[in-house]
Amino acid sequence: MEELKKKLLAYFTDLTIQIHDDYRMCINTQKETVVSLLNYLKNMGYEHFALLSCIDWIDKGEFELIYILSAYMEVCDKYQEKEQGIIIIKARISRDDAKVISVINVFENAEPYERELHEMFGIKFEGHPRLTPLMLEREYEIPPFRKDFDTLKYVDNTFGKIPSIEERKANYERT
Amino acid sequence: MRELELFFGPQHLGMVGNFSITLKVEGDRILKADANPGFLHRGFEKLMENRTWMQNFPLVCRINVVEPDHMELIYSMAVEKLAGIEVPERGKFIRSIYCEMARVGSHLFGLWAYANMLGFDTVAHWAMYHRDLLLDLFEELTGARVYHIYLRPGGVRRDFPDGFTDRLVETLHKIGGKVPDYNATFFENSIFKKRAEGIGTVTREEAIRMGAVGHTIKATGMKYDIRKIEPYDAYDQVDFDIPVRTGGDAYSRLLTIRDDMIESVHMIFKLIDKMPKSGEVYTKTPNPFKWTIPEGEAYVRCESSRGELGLYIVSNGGEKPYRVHFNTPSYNHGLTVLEKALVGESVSDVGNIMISLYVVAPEIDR
Amino acid sequence: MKILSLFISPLLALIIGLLFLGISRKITAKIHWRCGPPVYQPLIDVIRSFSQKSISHGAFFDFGIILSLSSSVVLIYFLPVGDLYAMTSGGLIAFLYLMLLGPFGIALSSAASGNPNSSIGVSRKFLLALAYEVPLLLVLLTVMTHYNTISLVEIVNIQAGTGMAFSSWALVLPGIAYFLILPAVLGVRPFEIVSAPQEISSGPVAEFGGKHLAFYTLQHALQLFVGLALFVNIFLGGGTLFGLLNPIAGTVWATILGIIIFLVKMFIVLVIELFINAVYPRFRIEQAMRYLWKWPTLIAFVGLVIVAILN
Amino acid sequence: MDRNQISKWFKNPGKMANKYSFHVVYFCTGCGIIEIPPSITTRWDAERFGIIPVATPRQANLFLITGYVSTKTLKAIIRTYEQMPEPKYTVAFGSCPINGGMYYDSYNTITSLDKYIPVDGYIAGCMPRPEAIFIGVTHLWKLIDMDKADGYKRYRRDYKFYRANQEQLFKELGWPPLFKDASL
Repeated sequence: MEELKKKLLAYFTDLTIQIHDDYRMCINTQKETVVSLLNYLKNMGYEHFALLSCIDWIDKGEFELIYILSAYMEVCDKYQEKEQGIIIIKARISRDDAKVISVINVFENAEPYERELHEMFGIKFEGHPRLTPLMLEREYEIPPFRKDFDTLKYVDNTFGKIPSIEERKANYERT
Repeated sequence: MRELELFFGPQHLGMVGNFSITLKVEGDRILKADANPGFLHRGFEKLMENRTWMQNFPLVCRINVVEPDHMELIYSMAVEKLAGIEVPERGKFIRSIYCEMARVGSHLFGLWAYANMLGFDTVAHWAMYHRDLLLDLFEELTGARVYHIYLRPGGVRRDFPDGFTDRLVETLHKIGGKVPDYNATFFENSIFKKRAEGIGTVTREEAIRMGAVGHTIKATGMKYDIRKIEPYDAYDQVDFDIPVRTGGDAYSRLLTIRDDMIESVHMIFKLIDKMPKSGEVYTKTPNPFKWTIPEGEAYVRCESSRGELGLYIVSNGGEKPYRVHFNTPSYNHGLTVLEKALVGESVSDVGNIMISLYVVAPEIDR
Repeated sequence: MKILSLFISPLLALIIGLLFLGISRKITAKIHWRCGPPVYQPLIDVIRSFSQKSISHGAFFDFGIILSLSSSVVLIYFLPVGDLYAMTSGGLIAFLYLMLLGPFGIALSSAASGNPNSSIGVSRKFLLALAYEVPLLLVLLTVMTHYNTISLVEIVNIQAGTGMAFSSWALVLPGIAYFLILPAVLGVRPFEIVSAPQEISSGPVAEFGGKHLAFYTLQHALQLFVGLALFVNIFLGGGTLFGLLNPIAGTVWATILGIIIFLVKMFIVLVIELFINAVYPRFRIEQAMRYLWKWPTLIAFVGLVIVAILN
Repeated sequence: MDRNQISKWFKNPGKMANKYSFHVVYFCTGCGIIEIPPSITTRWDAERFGIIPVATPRQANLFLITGYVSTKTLKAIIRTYEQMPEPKYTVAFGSCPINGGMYYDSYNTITSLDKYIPVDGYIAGCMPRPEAIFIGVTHLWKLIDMDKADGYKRYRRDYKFYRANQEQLFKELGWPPLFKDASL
């Protein structure tokens, strides 16, 4: 892992890298670098794109994108036994203008993850062929996974406001 | 021949779970498949942000209905890692035995689903009956049939009851004694071979490209198993084999499942032999209502019966998680691999391929 | 006698068909290690379907299922059940044509319903019919050549002297061929392709509900009866058992006993079919066609050649 | 079958047949589905009560809703319910369809099902065990005997209110009303 760290620092300029004791490598980077960094790591044998996630740091007004990569064991034989760690790449983007370049050209299976994040956080992925809704069918004013979306209030306002059949009937007969 | 649009699911007998695929077919051939999940979306990850660390357990296990135990395991592992809790030795062994039991049960459920899909009622009924025998053991151990909530951060809820391991071994022998029958009627059945061989083939390159895990990649000959790569619990103390096949088609996947199940049973026997005879089974944790966990993040993974299961969790030092994100194996399999594997196949094989990829809908939707 | 049989034979076929459906569910349940429904369960299902409101999809939808049911009833008249028969003429040729009318009616209904699953099911049904008609025709041709008649009644009568068709060794090969295609004729696994519930939501009957479903169940029961009865008539000697009934021939008792023997034979064939049904999954349609055109056709053809040479 | 039952059969065969031949269409809406396979297979064998699953709603008369209902599924549930021929019965399964259960604050699952379609009975529990399912079925028999399982009649009678509720949730339903006189 130390070796990989040196290589990465030599190749990229704007990285801060920490290595944790359980073979996790944490890379903080800018959103512009992500695609080339992923490409580089993919060529280094980290071929398994495990997760694309997002954290809403509402206090700072930022979204943090998390890309997690790991290696398929047999593919990564060129590394020593202890080198099969997990790489966590973090990039922050502004919350108001949430735009980032899609990585599906590098990792094919990022496609549903990006669709989901687009739906749940309202992040726009540039270059994604189908940013159609994946899970949800209803439209929400605020994408539901953002921190300022209050689920309980939403439930009260939508499902709670619908009267039961008896109530509706009584109302109808009254008017 | 004209193109037809065919909706496979959500209400469909061949569908396991509430999932829908929109197929564009020409005659019997599939031109394009569009997975359409979300029928089971509950927004778990959002709900978990509103509940305390311990309150999340009932939610977590409902993510995968077929096999809730690995979900509990991964969440416990993540909390342990964030809070820095160690599991006692006997607790580790009990956890591993429990998870392997869950794996066998889950594979039997998968067998039911596959056999049922092909109209193989007899084998389907047998598999479900055998799974029920295991559920009885789970009930004795935890008090519930399906959602056990047996694991907790720092170990397990309670020790094995007296004579539990004997009953477990007896039940497993009973199920194992039926394996020749299963082989003769199901796995070696000539018509079944014809149905499953060469269907939904995923080559190794494709599997790697699409991020496949679990037996989808094991069926292409790669020994990719988190239990070996990153051993957790007691898995580094027993030796076991990872069954692989080289075909990459539905039949190889199914044989991998069968071998994995048999391997699990053997592993349970080994674990029982090696288990410390007495000792603590859990580490004490603070009062769950006031429990705060220090700031930090963790990515943990384990091998569920469907493949690599990951959990990314972030704590901001409060009583509740700040963000959780599950990386479930069905997500890749159901949305990326399935769409590619279906193209060019026959309509009658849709369920066949889907179940051989072991897609469980609630895992996708969460 | 004939006028009586005009009423009795369809009724008998219906009752026996439903009973066989019930028995097959019970036996299947026993194979699955479970208790199973009561044997009169299909009757309850039919009553329930009749009591439900049905949703029609137009005149063709109604007409198709009626056509299918009535053609099945007419089929029964051509089929001697022991001594019970309504028609002696026409025989096998008419029988073959009528056998196609049943699926045709269902197809008509399904086309009117406009469900894509139904249309797939119908196309499968005709492909499957196309596949098993070839060996079936060969087998029937062989039988007709061997006995020098096209009348089913006469075929049965000739067999009454020798006991069974299998006693004459020339008919062994056609018999085997017919037995191989019998699951396809009856529509049980491995040939349960047409109405595969897990694949195409019961296929042609996907839109059938209420009375339409009831008619379909009745038609299905009749089809089961016809499929089994044809095999018993041609190859197992119909309602005769090695000349056992010859001493009391012509009496009412002989007729009743003949019917019972006939039903027992049908039951045995049914049970064997159920065992096959229980241990095999479904074929894909092209696999089914390949299978049906290979082995049964080959065996039937060889049988035909042997019979032709002998004659 | 005792003598009492035989007289019932003669009096109203349709009702009795409906009782003893439940053709179930089940929606895999959530966790409940995991207990359906055990109850229809060897161990509990629902077929001895005449309960079998069917593939299409047209052939069914019992609708099992097995667990929480997300809004996307609710649309499909309403569609399926309207496709079933009358008489039809609905049984909801688990505590989630009653009041939302543990998903009371989820933005994507509805809280009570009987605002949108009539429900004849609930089987409580999370998950209900297979035994509970059979007890639920026997209760449904009693309700049918007493003519209290009248969900489909209520749906016909109060259709405009149900339709209004459905439209309030979905804005646009996308299919024409089942019965005439659908607007308030």
